[in-house]
Amino acid sequence: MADFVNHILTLEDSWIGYIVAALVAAVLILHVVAVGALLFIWMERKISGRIQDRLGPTRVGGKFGWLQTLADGIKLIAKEDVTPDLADKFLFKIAPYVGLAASYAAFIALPFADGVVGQHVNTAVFFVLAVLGLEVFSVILAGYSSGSKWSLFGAMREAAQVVSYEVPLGMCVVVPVMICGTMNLTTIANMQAGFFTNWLVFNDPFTFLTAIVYFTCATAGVNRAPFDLAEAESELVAGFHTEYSGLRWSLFFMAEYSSMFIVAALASILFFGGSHGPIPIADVLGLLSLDNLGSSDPAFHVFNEDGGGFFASLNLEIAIARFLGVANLLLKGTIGVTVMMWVRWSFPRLRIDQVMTMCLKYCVPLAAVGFLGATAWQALDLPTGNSLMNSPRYSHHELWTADDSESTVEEASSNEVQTPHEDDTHAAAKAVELKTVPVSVVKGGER
Amino acid sequence: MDLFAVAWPYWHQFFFIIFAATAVGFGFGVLLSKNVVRMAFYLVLSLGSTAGLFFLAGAEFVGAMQLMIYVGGTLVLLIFGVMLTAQKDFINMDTHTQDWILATIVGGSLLMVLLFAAFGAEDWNTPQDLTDAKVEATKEATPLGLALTGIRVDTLGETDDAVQGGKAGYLMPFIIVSVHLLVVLIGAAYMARTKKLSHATDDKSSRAKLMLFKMEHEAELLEEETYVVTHRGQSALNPLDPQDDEN
Amino acid sequence: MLLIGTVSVSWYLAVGAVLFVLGAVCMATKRNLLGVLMGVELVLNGANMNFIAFGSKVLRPQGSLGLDGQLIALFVIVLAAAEAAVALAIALNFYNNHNTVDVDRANELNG
Amino acid sequence: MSDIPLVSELRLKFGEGIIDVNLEAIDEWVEVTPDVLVDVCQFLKEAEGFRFDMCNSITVVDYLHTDPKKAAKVDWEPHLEVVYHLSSIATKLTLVLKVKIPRWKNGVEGDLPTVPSVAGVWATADWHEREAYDLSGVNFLGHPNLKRILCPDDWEGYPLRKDYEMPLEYHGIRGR
Amino acid sequence: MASSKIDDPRVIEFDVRTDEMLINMGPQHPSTHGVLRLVLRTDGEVVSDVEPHIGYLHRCAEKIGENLTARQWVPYTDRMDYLAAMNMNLGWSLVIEKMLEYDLPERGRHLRVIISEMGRIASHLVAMGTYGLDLGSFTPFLYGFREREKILNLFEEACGARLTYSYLTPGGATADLPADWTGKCRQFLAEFKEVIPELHTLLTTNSIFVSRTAGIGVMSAKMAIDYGCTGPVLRGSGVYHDLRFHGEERYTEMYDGYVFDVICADPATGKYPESNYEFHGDSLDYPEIPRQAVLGDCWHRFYVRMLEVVQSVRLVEQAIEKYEATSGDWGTPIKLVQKLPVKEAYMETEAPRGQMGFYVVGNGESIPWRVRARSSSFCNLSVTAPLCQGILLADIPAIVGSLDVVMGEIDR
Repeated sequence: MADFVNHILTLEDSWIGYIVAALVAAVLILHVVAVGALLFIWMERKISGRIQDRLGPTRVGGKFGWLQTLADGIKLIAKEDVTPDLADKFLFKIAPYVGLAASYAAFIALPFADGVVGQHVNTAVFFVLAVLGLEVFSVILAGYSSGSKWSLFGAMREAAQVVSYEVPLGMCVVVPVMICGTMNLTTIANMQAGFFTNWLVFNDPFTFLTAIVYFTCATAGVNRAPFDLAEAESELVAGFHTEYSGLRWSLFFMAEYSSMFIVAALASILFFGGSHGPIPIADVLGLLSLDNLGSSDPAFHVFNEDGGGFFASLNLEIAIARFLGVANLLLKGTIGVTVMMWVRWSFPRLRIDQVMTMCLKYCVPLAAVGFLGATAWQALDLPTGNSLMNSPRYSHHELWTADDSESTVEEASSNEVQTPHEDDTHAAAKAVELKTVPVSVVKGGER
Repeated sequence: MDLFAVAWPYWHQFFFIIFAATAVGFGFGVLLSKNVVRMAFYLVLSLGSTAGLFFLAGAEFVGAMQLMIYVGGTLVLLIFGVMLTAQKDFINMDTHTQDWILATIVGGSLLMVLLFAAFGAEDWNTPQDLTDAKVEATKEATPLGLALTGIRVDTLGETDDAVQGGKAGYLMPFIIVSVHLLVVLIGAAYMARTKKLSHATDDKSSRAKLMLFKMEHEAELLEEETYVVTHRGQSALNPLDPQDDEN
Repeated sequence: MLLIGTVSVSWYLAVGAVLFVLGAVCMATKRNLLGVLMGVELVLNGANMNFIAFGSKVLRPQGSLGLDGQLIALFVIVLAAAEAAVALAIALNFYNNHNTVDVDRANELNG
Repeated sequence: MSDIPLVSELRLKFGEGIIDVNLEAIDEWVEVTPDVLVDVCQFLKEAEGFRFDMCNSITVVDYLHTDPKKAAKVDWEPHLEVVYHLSSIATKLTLVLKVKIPRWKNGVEGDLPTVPSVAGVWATADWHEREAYDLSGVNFLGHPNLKRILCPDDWEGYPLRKDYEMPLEYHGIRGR
Repeated sequence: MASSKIDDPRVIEFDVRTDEMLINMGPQHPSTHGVLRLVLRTDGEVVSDVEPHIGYLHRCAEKIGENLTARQWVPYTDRMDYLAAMNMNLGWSLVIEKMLEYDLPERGRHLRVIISEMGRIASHLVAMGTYGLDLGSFTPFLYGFREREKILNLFEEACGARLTYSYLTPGGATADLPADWTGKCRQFLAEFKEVIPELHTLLTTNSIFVSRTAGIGVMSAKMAIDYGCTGPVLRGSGVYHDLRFHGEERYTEMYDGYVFDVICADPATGKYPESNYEFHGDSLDYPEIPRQAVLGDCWHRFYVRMLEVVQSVRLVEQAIEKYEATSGDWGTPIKLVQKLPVKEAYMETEAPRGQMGFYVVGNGESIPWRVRARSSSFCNLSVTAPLCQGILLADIPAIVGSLDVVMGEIDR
């Protein structure tokens, strides 16, 4: 992208290109966050309305009340920004931004389609989870600095809940990472290309279980009903944002909705094929062959640098394929968000001890079972979803890595098996680990 | 157009300056802030920037772990601690002036030594050509994971048996650390607990109940109190009367 | 120099050194037990910075520690978590017994 | 609906404590002295075959004509009547107890008349007595927590007294 | 903490030491049903002590009653339990009629059954919906209100008002029902019966709902009686007591010839009466009692209300038939300045929230000497403090919501 901008501006490797590219990416992601939040809030109102046998917003912006949220946003901006007397003013003011920044930053590593990503991060899975986990600080700071006991209650609840649910969440995320042998979200998504049987959720029964546990924990992790203890209005008034008003209050909501989207999109990447639909349309139409996914060859870039102007250098087929991918991911993420809304408007709220019990007694053991089961499934080389349908699982080179990295691992494993060991138990442990961890990487190409 | 023609290596530098400045700046914030909650907040930002530096240095996995475990776990724990002990008196605590003076002198000289060491070695201070650094940041998560299970991918090419034997992997430390973590968590949970009084009785308030309890057991408590005083020195407190702290 | 030259390992070491010293001073001056704990975290991070810098192939392709640097940094992070848990337990215990978190009051072992 | 046997049993047990019994009224009532009230209530609650286990309501009726012309026409002296409506879930019977007390203790205005509290007999009497104290100004002796319940703590006067006058002002709010 | 040499019975658990907090729940709080204020003493999430503070809606209706005639005070009864104003009207009407020894014509009797039972349905629907709201489920509230609106439409046709009706007055009602009213009412009942299983699905049998309410706020029958709890709160504890069966004759004769059940679990077996009520050819089975539920807990109080709705539907159906079979007078409202005898009368009726009692003292004038309203919610709320000890903060809305209090009635 940066190169392309420089190329258009006929500059050689200038910082202008980087700045423009960064700005474009940032603004695009900002739109996903802001417009996404607007859209999701509108959706939430409409969906809740339909669930509750009423219409929801109908007036602003035409027939379906499209612009209702925008109108409310303008109203919120115009509202007075109240800071309570007892508040720790500095922290009170900065807390909403911390939350928004955290959920915004997580988008950096989220690939919307093959190659359409803010920044390629090799450990994208953990990066997204880690950055999302930082959102808890915003809640703690807001709760502490408000100087209200209800806020403090909400903050403590949120802190306890989020920290506990990160454990099963991490365990669930490890399963796709283990099967694909990489923490790179783009590669994980690309390895599920093809028919929907390639999706990891259908890989084996344990991944199916893990997907369900992941979604439950993700709902709890972003504080959505029935786990929205931190802002349980019937108990804590509004929890941590009791004392907030106006724009700052709406920032909390933007953060909430965008993190909802992130966890839903992460679910779709990890388990539901990411940017690859149930049928490989781009492949069928001949736009982009599945074999060329993730290729670092400039021929498969949206913009090829040797062209002249904008349109001349646009690689239309690839662009359409990428666009389809982005649409796919957005659609899947939106479906995930819709499910969360559906759950929210159907169920009562759990109690705090029940939320904790749920995490420790059900989610953690289930995630552990899922992890062990999926490991065993891989190790025993049992038939998986893609082998049942006889649709191959593609292995792909990562866009930004040296091409020989794959072979390094392969070589490593083969070498390692032959290496003699003095300690038998040591060797046994290694053998087991060897079978589980790199196996999919090694065999990736064959399946 | 010379000004525009600054290429990739300088971006490394650009981000290095940003992250280093925030890390050090908020580190100073931790040092200078009196409010313990703000200290915790500054520490979060400082450690977050440090994670940024890790990313910059190519250690992506460690950076993500820093964010996840350190910032997302340890510091939340720390803030819990702050909140559990957050009484008015302890939120803001002044440091004695003599402490400041002493610490500045000692710390300053230590800093001089460290900086001298850091820039002293020629090998460390040789700027590298970072043009290809972006590509070089390879998949390190898999070798790291393998190393933790005792398989060193990066030393496979090593022909020298001694070197390869010396780099046998980190399975043992990994297991030790795991067990250590488990033991520590159980121990910490055991240590932190305390006897708690039940308030779920029909008395109107537990304060009143404490008074009642004290009245009933005055003699025994008196005895206990003297016991406490003789063994605890001046800071001794009656366990049932926890308000007379003079800070 | 920093603006024109390129970043070398030394610069990372310098940041680590500053963080280390800040942490050490923090440990020395803070009276709040949790403040001292935060100082410890800073010190550990300063040390970690060195490991990462020495282990980075980006900064120093030849002669870097390689994976070992990163692995040790990982262990430090994990141990810091354990350390924080224990220290927090001590702090809470101290608070329970003495009703304060002022470390200057922890003088009962004085002769 | 209370039966004659109950009345005779009460008379036998409490003698002088039972002042009056009216079986012709719409709801038959028994008037007792304040001294025996708690004992009578305890007895009624436990009496075999009656078991008045629920105290439905406690009402204070203020008998006072503020208009001297009307006061001259009536045959009663100014007084308060504390009326206890009892019923039984076990036997489905109902009974009304009455206690007559002076409007002010020893005739000193502002000194609340006293009645022993029956909160120890029926827990529900706790709030009912607080309400009676709050609105009608009766001091229930032995009540565990006798303070105003509906009016604010710093309210002056007892609104359901016939001679009560709304204050002109309460914390800057116009009263009348 | 130094090890205590005294064997302290109060030391019950080991935990991180936390400090007590005193917090105000209300009077402006989403789940206190208006302006109830609860002062909580909490230790973390555990509530050790609750003290309800009431009176924020106090307007001394009893004092107002001493300055108005009996007929004029009817609108003030509307404003007590504003969610079941018809039943309030009924209670006041009956006590004045008792005092005046006035007997209602039969048509008026059936009219009152229709109206008061419809009022009960409407009230229980709000109770159901707001209880869902208290537990964080929004949708049942809207479902409940949708049905309630239909009842309010019917009431509006009958008397012109939707909230404060002043329809039933001492002596009868202000007007007869409109010509095609019973047909519309029948249609509503037919529609409503379809909805009842939906409501059960949404809340009664929902596992989260069950885990939030079952075993919470358990109140023994003895405690319920001792604290003067009445209505569904009392019956939820397994006490077989319904004034429509066991009340004064003047009230129970209103229900002469009607067939319906008192919804109350048998304490011995824990079973509710069999549902012998049918519609669409299927018997309307009550949902199963969950394993975790204990007699007298929040779940049972809620369940009793849900089943009572079905009984009210039965009653209204019968009443419509009886009403249509009779003709003639529906009762003549008393004069605005009807003189009251020098007597006193007390009467309780079974309002949706419990026994609503009115006490009147007459002195020969048209203005009563003393008026007293015994509020069911007032007594039901008094049990909050003993119920809410040693529970979690989140249980407070569950318990207060299951008591289903209306502040207008408590503060009067």
